Amino acid sequence: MNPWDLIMNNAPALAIAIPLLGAFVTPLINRAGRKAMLVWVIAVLAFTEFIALLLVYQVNTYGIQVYVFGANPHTLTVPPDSGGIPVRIIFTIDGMSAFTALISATLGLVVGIYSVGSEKFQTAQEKFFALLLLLVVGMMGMALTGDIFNFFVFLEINSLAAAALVSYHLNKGKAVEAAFKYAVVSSIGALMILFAIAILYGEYDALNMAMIAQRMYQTGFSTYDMIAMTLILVTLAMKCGAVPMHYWVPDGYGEAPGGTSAILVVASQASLYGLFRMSFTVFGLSANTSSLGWFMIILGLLSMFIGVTMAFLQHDIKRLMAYHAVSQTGYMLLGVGVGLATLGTAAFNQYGLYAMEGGIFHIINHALYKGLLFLTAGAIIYRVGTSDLNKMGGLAHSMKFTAVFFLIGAFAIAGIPPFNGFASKLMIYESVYQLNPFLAIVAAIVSMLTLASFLKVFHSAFLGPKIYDVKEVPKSMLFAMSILAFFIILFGIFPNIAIHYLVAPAAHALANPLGYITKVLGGGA
Amino acid sequence: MIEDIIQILVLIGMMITAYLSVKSRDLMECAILLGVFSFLLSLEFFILQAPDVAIAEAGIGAGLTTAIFVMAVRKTTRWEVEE
Amino acid sequence: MNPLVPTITTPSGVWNPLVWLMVFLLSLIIALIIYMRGEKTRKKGMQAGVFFSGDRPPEGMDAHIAAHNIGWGFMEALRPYYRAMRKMHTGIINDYVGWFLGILAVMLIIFLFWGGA
Amino acid sequence: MMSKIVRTQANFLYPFILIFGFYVVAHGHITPGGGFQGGAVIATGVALVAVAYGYDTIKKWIKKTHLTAAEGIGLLCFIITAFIGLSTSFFYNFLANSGLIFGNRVPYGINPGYLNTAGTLPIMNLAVGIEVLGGLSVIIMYMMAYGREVKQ
Repeated sequence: MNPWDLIMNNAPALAIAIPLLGAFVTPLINRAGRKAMLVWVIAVLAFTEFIALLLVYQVNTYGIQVYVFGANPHTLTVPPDSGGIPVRIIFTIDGMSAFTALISATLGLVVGIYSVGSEKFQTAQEKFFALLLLLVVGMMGMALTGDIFNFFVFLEINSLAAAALVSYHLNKGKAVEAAFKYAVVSSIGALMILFAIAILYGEYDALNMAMIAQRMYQTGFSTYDMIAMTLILVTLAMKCGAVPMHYWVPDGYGEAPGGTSAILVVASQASLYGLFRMSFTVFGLSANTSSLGWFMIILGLLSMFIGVTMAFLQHDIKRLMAYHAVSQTGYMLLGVGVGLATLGTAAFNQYGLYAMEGGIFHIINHALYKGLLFLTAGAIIYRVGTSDLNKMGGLAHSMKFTAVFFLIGAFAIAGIPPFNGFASKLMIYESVYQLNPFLAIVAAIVSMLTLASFLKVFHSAFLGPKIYDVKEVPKSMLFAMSILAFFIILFGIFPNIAIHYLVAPAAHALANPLGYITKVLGGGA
Repeated sequence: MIEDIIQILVLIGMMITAYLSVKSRDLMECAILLGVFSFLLSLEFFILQAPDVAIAEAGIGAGLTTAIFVMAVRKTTRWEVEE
Repeated sequence: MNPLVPTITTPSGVWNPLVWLMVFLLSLIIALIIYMRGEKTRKKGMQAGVFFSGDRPPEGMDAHIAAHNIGWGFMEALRPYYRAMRKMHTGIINDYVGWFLGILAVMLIIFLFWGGA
Repeated sequence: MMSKIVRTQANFLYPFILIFGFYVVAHGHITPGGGFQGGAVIATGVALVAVAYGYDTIKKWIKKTHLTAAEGIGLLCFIITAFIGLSTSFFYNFLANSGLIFGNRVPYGINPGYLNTAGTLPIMNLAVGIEVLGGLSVIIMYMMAYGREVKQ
C-alpha cells in the first residue's frame, strides 16, 4: 500500500496517533539538542494540521467517516459476531468533529511556533512541548471520538495536560495555585461525567454514542437518563467556562505562560463541542430539546453579561482577556442554544439553523481572535515582564507590529466590520432576535462593552508616553500572530469560505443525529 | 448469604474508616486510615467480581498513595493545628 | 453557493463586507478631499494641543492615565452590582466547587420537571 | 532510614512484591490485571524500599534518569506496536494467530490459559508495565527528593 493511501485511510487515527508519538519522542529528541527538538515538534504539529485539513476534505466529500481501531477492515463498526453492538473503540467524524479538530490543530501549530520564541529562556522545554502535543491529542480525541468512555479519557488527557501547562511558569507559586484550582475543578467534573457514563452503561449496555442514542430513543427517556444528562451537560458547561461556574477560567488563563492561554481557549472549546455533541446527538432525539436549549441560552446570557462586566474591572491583561473568553463563550451558547430550543419546529428552518451557524462560526472566530489577543498579551509580558496594565504604557512606540495585531484582534472581538467577529455576531443577532428580541439586545450591549474594555487595554498598554525601552518580540512570535491575523481578515472579508466549507457542514451534522446513528450502526464495511 | 454479610461488614468498615480519617487530628493516623479504606475498597471490588480493579486499587490506593501521604506528613507537622 | 462571494444572507437582510469596505474607503477619500480643500495658510501645531478650559496644561500633565482609572464612571454607576460580583468571586477553591455542585443540584431539579421527552 | 525491624521486613517482602508484579504484567492477557496493575504493584515494592531505607541510601541504587527513561521507552513501545498494524488499521492485532511470537491459536473451550497467545496484547501489557513502574516510582523518588530539600 502506498503512503498516500495509508494516510487517506487512516487519517482519523493518525490525527491523534501522530501528536501522541510526537509527545513521547520529544524528550528523547531533546538529547540531540534544542533545535532538533523544535524542528520535530513543529513538524509534528504541521502534519497534524495537514491531517485535520484532510479530515475536513473527506467529510465534505464523502460524508460522515467512521474509523474502528484494530478492526479489519477499518470501517467495520459492528463486527458480525458481536450481536449488533459496536464493541470496539470507534472514531466518528462528522462536520462538527472535523471543524473542532481543525481549530485544535491550527491553534496547536500557531502556539507551537509562538512558543519557540516565547519560551526560549525557560528550563525543561521538552516537557512544555510534550505537554502541548498531549493537549492537542486531548482536544483532537474529544472532537473525533464516537465512544462516550473514550470521550472521558480524552477529557482527562486534556485537563491534566492543560493543568500542567498552566503551572509551567511557576510565577512565585501563583501559577501553581491556579493549576491546582484548575486540576481540582476538572477532576471533580470528570468524576461527574464518569458517574453519568456508568449510569448510561448500566442502562443500555453500550458505550457507543450512536448506540446509546438509538436505544434511548427506542425505550424512551427515563429518570436515569435525565440524571446522566444533567451531570454531563452541567459538567461540560463548567469545563467550557459558562457563568456561574467560570471561576477557574480567569485563574487558569491568567497564569498560563505566553501563548498557552490561546490554546487553553481551544481546550475549553473542545468541551463546548462535547456539550453540543451530547445535547444534539446523544440526548437530542429523546430529551426535551426546548428546555435544553433554554438552559444553554440562559447560561449564554449570564456568561456574556457577567463575563464582560467583570472584564471591565480587571487590570491584569490576561485576566481581562480571560473574562472576555467567558463572555464570548456566551455568544456560542446563545447561538447554538437558540438552534436547540427550536429543533424540530418550523422555526428551526426559519432562523434556528441560522442561529446555530452563527454560534458555530463564532467558535472558530473566537479561537482566531482570542488566540491572537492572548498571543499579543504574551508578547507584552515577554518584553515588559509584568501583566499589570497599571504599570504599562507607551508600548506602541517600540512594539509597532504587536500594536497592530492587538488592534486587529480587538476590533474583531468587538465586532467591528470588516473583521470576522462582525460576521458571526451579525448572524447571531439577526436570527436570535426572532426568538426573543431581548436576547439580541443583550448581545449587542455586550459587544459595545467589549469594545470599551479593549479600548481601555489599548490605551493603557500601547498609548501614552514611552515608559519602557523595549524591542519588538522575536520573529517566530510575530509570524505566529500574523497567521492568525491573516485568517481574521480573510474570514472577515470572505466569510463564506468558512461558512461553506466548515460551518454549514458542522451545523447540519449537529442537526441531523439520525444520520450519525445510521452511519455508525449501519454495519460499516 | 455469607457473601452479603461480608459485603455489609466491608461497607460498614469503609464508612467508619472514612469518618475517622476526616475527624482525626493526627495526620499520620489519617493517612493510615485512608490506606485501610483503600484496602477495604479493593476487597469490595473483589467481592463485586472485579479482580482487575481490585489489584489496581490495592496497588495504587493502599500501597502508593499511603506511602506518599506518609512521606508528606513526615516532612511537615504531624498534628493538625487550629489557625 | 460560491464561497468566494462575500455576501451573507441573514434571515432579515444581507451583509457584504466588500461593499462596506468600498463605502468606508470612499468616505475616507471624501474626508481627505474636504481636508485638502481647507485653508492652506493655517498656523500649525496649536489646534491639536490639549487645553484645560482654554489654558495650557501645567507641566507633567501629559502623564499616562493608568488602566485602573479608565471607566471609573461606569464602575461607579454600577457600584451595587460590582459589590455583589466581588462578593461572588472569592477565589477560594471550595467556593468554585460549591457553585458547580449547586448548579448541578438546581439543574437536576429543573430537568426533573421540564427535561423529559 | 527506619528501624531494623522495618528494614528486615522490607528486605523479606521486596522480592515477592516484585515477582508478583511481574507475574501480573506477564499474565495480563489471561488473568485479571495487566500492565497498569502490575506496574503499580512493582512501584509499591520500590516505595516500600524507599520508605524503609530513606532517600539518601536509595538514590545510590535507583537513578531517577533510568526511571524516566523506562517511562519513555514504555510509551514508545506501546505506540510503535500500535503503528505497526497501520496497514490494516491503527492498533490492529497483526500477531494474533500468526504463529510468530505470542501468535499461537487458543484452543476452543475451557483451557488452562496459554501464555503464548493473544498477539500484540502481551507486548502492550509489557510496555504499559514498564511505563507505569517508571512513572509511579519516579513520583515517589521526586516526593522524597523534594522532602529532603524542605528539611534543609
